[in-house]
Amino acid sequence: MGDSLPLWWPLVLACVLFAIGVYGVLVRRNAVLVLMGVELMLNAVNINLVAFDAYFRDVVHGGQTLALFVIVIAAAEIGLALAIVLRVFRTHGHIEVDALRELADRDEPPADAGADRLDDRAEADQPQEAR
Amino acid sequence: MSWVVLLLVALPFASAALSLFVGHRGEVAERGIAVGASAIGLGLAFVVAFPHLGDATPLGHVFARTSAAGPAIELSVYVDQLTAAMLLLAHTVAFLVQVYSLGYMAGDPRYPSYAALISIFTGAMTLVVVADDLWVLLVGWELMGMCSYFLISHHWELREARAGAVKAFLMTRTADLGLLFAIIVLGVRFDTYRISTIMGEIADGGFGRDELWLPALLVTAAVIGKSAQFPLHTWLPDAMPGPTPISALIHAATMVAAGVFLVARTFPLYLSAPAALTTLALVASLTMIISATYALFTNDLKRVLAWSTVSQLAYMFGALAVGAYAAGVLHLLAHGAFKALLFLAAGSVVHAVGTTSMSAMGGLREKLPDTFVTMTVGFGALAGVVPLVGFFTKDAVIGSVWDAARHGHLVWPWVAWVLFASTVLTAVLTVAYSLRAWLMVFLTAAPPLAAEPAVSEAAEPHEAPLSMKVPLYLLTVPTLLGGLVVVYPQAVFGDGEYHLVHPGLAVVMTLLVVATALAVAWQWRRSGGRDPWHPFVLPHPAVDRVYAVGVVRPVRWLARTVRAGDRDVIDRYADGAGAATRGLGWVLRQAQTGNVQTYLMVVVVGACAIAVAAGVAS
Amino acid sequence: MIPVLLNGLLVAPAVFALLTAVLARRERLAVATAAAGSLVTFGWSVWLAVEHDGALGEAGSTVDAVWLTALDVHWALGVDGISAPLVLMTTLVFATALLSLFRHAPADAEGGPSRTASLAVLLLVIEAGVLGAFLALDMVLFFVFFEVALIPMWFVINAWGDAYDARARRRAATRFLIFTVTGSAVMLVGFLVVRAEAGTFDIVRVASSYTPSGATALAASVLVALGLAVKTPLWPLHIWLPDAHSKAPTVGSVVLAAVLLKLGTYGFLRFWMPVTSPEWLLVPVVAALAVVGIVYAALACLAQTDLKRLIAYSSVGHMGFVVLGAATFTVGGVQAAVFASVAHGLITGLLFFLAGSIKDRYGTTDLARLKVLYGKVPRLAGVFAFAAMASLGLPGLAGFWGEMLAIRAAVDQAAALPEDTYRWLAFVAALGVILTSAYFLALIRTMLQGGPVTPATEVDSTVELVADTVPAGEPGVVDARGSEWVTWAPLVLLTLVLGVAPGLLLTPVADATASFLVGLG
Amino acid sequence: MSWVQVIFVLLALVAVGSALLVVTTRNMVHAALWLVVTLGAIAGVYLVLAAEFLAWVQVLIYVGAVVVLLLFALMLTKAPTGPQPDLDVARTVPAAVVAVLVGALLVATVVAGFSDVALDLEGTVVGSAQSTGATVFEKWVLPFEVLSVLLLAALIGAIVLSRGDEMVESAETTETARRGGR
Repeated sequence: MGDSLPLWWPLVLACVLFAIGVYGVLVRRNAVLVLMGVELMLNAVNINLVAFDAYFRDVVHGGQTLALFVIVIAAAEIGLALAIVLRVFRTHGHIEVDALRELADRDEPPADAGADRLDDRAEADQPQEAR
Repeated sequence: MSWVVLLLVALPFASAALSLFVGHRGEVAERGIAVGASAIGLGLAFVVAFPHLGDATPLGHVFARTSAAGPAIELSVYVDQLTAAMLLLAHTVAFLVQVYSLGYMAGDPRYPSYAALISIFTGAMTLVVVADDLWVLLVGWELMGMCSYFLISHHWELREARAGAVKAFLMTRTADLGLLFAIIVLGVRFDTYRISTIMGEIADGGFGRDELWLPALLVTAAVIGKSAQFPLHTWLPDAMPGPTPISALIHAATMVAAGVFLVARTFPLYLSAPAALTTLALVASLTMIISATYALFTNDLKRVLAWSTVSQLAYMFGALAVGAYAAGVLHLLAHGAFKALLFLAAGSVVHAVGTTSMSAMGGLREKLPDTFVTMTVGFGALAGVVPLVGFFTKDAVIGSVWDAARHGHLVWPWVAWVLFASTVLTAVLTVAYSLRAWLMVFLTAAPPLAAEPAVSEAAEPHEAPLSMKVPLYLLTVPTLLGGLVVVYPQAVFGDGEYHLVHPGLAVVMTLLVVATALAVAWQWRRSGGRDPWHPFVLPHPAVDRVYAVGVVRPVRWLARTVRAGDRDVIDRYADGAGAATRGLGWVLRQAQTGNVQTYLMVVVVGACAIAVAAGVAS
Repeated sequence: MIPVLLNGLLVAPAVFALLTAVLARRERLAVATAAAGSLVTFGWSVWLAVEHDGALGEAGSTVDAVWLTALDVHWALGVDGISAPLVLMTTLVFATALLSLFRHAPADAEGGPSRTASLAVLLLVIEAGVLGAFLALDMVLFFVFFEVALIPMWFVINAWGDAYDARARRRAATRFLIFTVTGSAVMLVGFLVVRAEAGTFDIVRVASSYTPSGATALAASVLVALGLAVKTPLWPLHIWLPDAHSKAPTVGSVVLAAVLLKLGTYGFLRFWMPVTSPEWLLVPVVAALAVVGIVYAALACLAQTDLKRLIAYSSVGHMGFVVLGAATFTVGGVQAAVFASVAHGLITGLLFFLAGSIKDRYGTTDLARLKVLYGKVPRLAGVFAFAAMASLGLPGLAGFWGEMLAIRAAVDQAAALPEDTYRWLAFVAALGVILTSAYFLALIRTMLQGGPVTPATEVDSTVELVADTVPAGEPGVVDARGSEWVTWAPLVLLTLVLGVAPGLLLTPVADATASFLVGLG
Repeated sequence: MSWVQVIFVLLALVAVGSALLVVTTRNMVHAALWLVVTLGAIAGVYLVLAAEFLAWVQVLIYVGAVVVLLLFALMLTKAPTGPQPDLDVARTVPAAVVAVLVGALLVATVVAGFSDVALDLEGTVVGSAQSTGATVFEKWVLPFEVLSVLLLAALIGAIVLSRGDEMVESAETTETARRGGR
């Protein structure tokens, strides 16, 4: 058979790596470790791209070029993510993902804050209207 | 001529508008407009009325029609003998009241609105008597209620005035619903609202006995309210806190007289509906005795007169109920004259003494000579003393009832007998209360000054100004001479047979009057010149308690319930809808924990689920 | 000519709204522009009313252009005897409302668009929406204009409402918006079902050729009635009204009561009656709800402690008469409904203006604190008494005819309707008239006359007060001003004119009804 | 089993094993280092699959830059170097189940779709620097340029994010100064 291997081998490798990446993203508390999981998933996708590029013998090398782009985007993403992580660390003193819950939808704080602000405005309006 | 009638209707309203807008400019303007306009009105009333008294064909004219669905509503007038007589009465009394008010209301800051309301009152009464369309009649009818409301509460500083005004308006307006539904029923039945047409059709026959009982009874309901008959008789005495000239206007010429007028106007309808006649007769018998009894025992001069009005109105209804049209109408006219006289004289007394309580009066014969003379004539007419007008008309009424009891066919004989007994008894009572009031006001020794709180500034009761005396003397003229009309009724009603004079009965009645008078005078002497039956006091009419318990209290309770219900029940479903939405939102929000990893897990599971579902489906 | 007039009547307020918005930084000028715009619109509507000749559906008397091809929605406008009185009443009320704003406008504000000018802009937008709804002959177009009129009202209540109770006015505004928008959404669904049944959104064609029958048509009618019942409002959907009316600014209350409620009643006449068969049980049910509303509102008024809430509840009762008229399915009923709508617009507008004037002077509409206005501000109180009399249905004033004719129509209802039920309804409605009198009299007694002036006058009540016992006016509180008379006078005059000459309104309505709803008796 | 297959299997085992260590190790720095191994093994896989240029880019950018950045991040956030007991959330088992499910689903799909297809590496064009460069700059110029803009945006974004506070504060002070001056 020469230099050949079943196509599903690299594909299965990609799938397994992807699943591992998912696991990493889901269980890791530290944001940087979560990012590592994301990198694993991205790489799994790249393996897929390259494998199919070779399989189709693509003359324009779509798979490889796309993989190249993915790597670039991943680099950009990691840069931004690093910036975010640093900022979170500066404001919160930690980067534990499951403790960052400011966006949780809870009752009191947002509703009341909004109402108070409106009330202030109304009171500010009063003299003008009572005139 | 029909345009003169329209002018006669419009003039009071125009003068009212004028006094409201320019009345505040100065005394001359406000007084001039009010008196001048009513004088012109009186002149016009003469112009309209005299050609239509006696043998004259009625005048009917339609000015405008509304093409409503169903029968048209028309602005139309109809002037016959009844209308002419009523016009004369209303405008005469209105003019005299305006003149009288010059003196009585002198210095009142609210004179312009007062004069304007009197004008509107007159205009509304004119509208009622000339209207040939039931809706237009209803307009005038209810406008009078409004005017009486505002005039009774002219002194709105008094709690009694406020309460009495509201009571008057609500009671009459409730009863007015009867007229409203009567109009609707008649409109459906006859396909027109023109009174002359409807009455003509009924008079022509073709309707079975009691076929029209419903509209007749509905009209009766309205009349009972407007003319303060039992069980709605309590508003009229409670309307006494109003200025006294207004009482004269209401009692003599406009408001309550309109009830009698309406029965007379729709007389063919009544003649075809014995059920309504019987009701009217029984209501009248009951009312006249009750109210005469109250008049006998009350201590307030104006309330005596008010109760006497109620009982005299019942007389008129009694006459009409047995079919004695002329007797009823003549008594209305006569009563208009002497009751206006009595009220204006009472106003003069009140003006001088400063109170309406009879126990605070006495010995006014020397102090108020003019008032004494005129009021004596008035009381005489009320009691039925021989040459005065009251004697003739009352005799005509009692005689008609007597005739009907013996061989009448409109109502059952027992009803007529009950009515007859009531009229005789009431005649006796009338003599008694008239004499008592007269004695207490003029002949009893004057009470010590200390008992009169309100006269402290005006040291001595004094006679009224000229503007108040002149109307009094003018009103004695018809009171003295009005009996001639009863002797010769053709002058008013045109040719026909009128059995109005009953000589035998008249003698019996006169003897009764004399006997009663002697009895009262004896009792008065015995009690030392004070109130002849001092210790007796009648309680307030029980009907009012029934209304308070049966109507006012449940309505108040219902109102509170409704208010609470709106807040606690109906509001709840609105709030409940909001709360339900919010609750659902709360449930869904529980998923938003803020933990991105949970979100991601859900996303992954969801994506897998969708993928599996897609695979299974394909 | 008519099409130009029709379109122009919608364009005029919109253009002036834009102008006012542009000028908003110079308050006096802006408000003057808005007032001028409202007067122009009023004049324009008078022109339109004079020019139109009664019947819809004739070529040249309506505007009809395809607006949304895919949905078969037309830009269809027209005016006839049913809508013309309402259009005139609307433009008049808006003109008085904007003129009354002029009084509040101080000199040019420092920087930023002025609040009063913004209010004027919103009012003009509402006016355009209301006029559009009255002129629309396409169901979807009606819905669109209906919404255009509703949304700005939320801003008016929320931003300019009761200055003393911000939370309550926000609640009132939101409740108003949610109720009415939900209602109009339901109504739109109803219209879509009607479209499926009748094949067109054109109400003139629906009225002339569609005979509703079957469950789907009934469902459509119920949905439309439900949507309109919220706006009218019909008991028990009235709950938004007292809050909204009492918390809105004076002009807002006036516009809400006098004009916006008429969208509901007009909808009943124009868009509900043609899609409804009088044989359905729905019709007596609607009539019964209307009558319940009459009595209920009157009872609620008896127990109110706030002037504006009381007037607001009285609107519920008056609207009950209008709906009762419509639910009789007679020409007389439609006449009564239109007349009562117009009369209510004039009278309740006047009442709210007066309540606003009272609030300006005393800073409250709490009846426990308003006493003896007869003595303090006699002319204002006099006009108020007049308006109260008109509202309780005094004959000779506009309030009388609509309600009496509604009762008459209920006694003499369409042949397909249950006779006995309607007789009873007429009787109960008449009792409502008495209760209405009762609460207005109670109001006059407590607010205008009532309260002990000085203890002395109440002690010896048998004394007739002939002398001058009028309490002196309070310092700083002036009686009716000239600018206020300008606002009140047209309403007072029209109330009188319509009361004396109801034929002015009844005749054209009867003609238009006969040609619009062919089957009515 | 040919050499290629043997090499691939070995590389795959290394990649999977080290990836598992990346997500399970208790030491954060070790995780980063195991990531290096994984990425390196994947670069090897690229080589096997005839993507030569891509393999070098993988080594350069991923192993060289990204992992270094991650290490920087760990250090800047004062990550402890020793083993940590609480690196994972409490609910590891559900997460593992989900991950296994995802993996099983993907593997099942892939195997079902491509189990009988062979990848012939004999005559493929190797993705050398030359050929890849020619492709990128002839066929993929536009995406390439767009990508460069993206990079620029990411660069600026990272700068803004990392020193956001100072910028906001300085803006506020200038504003106050302006108002005070007026």
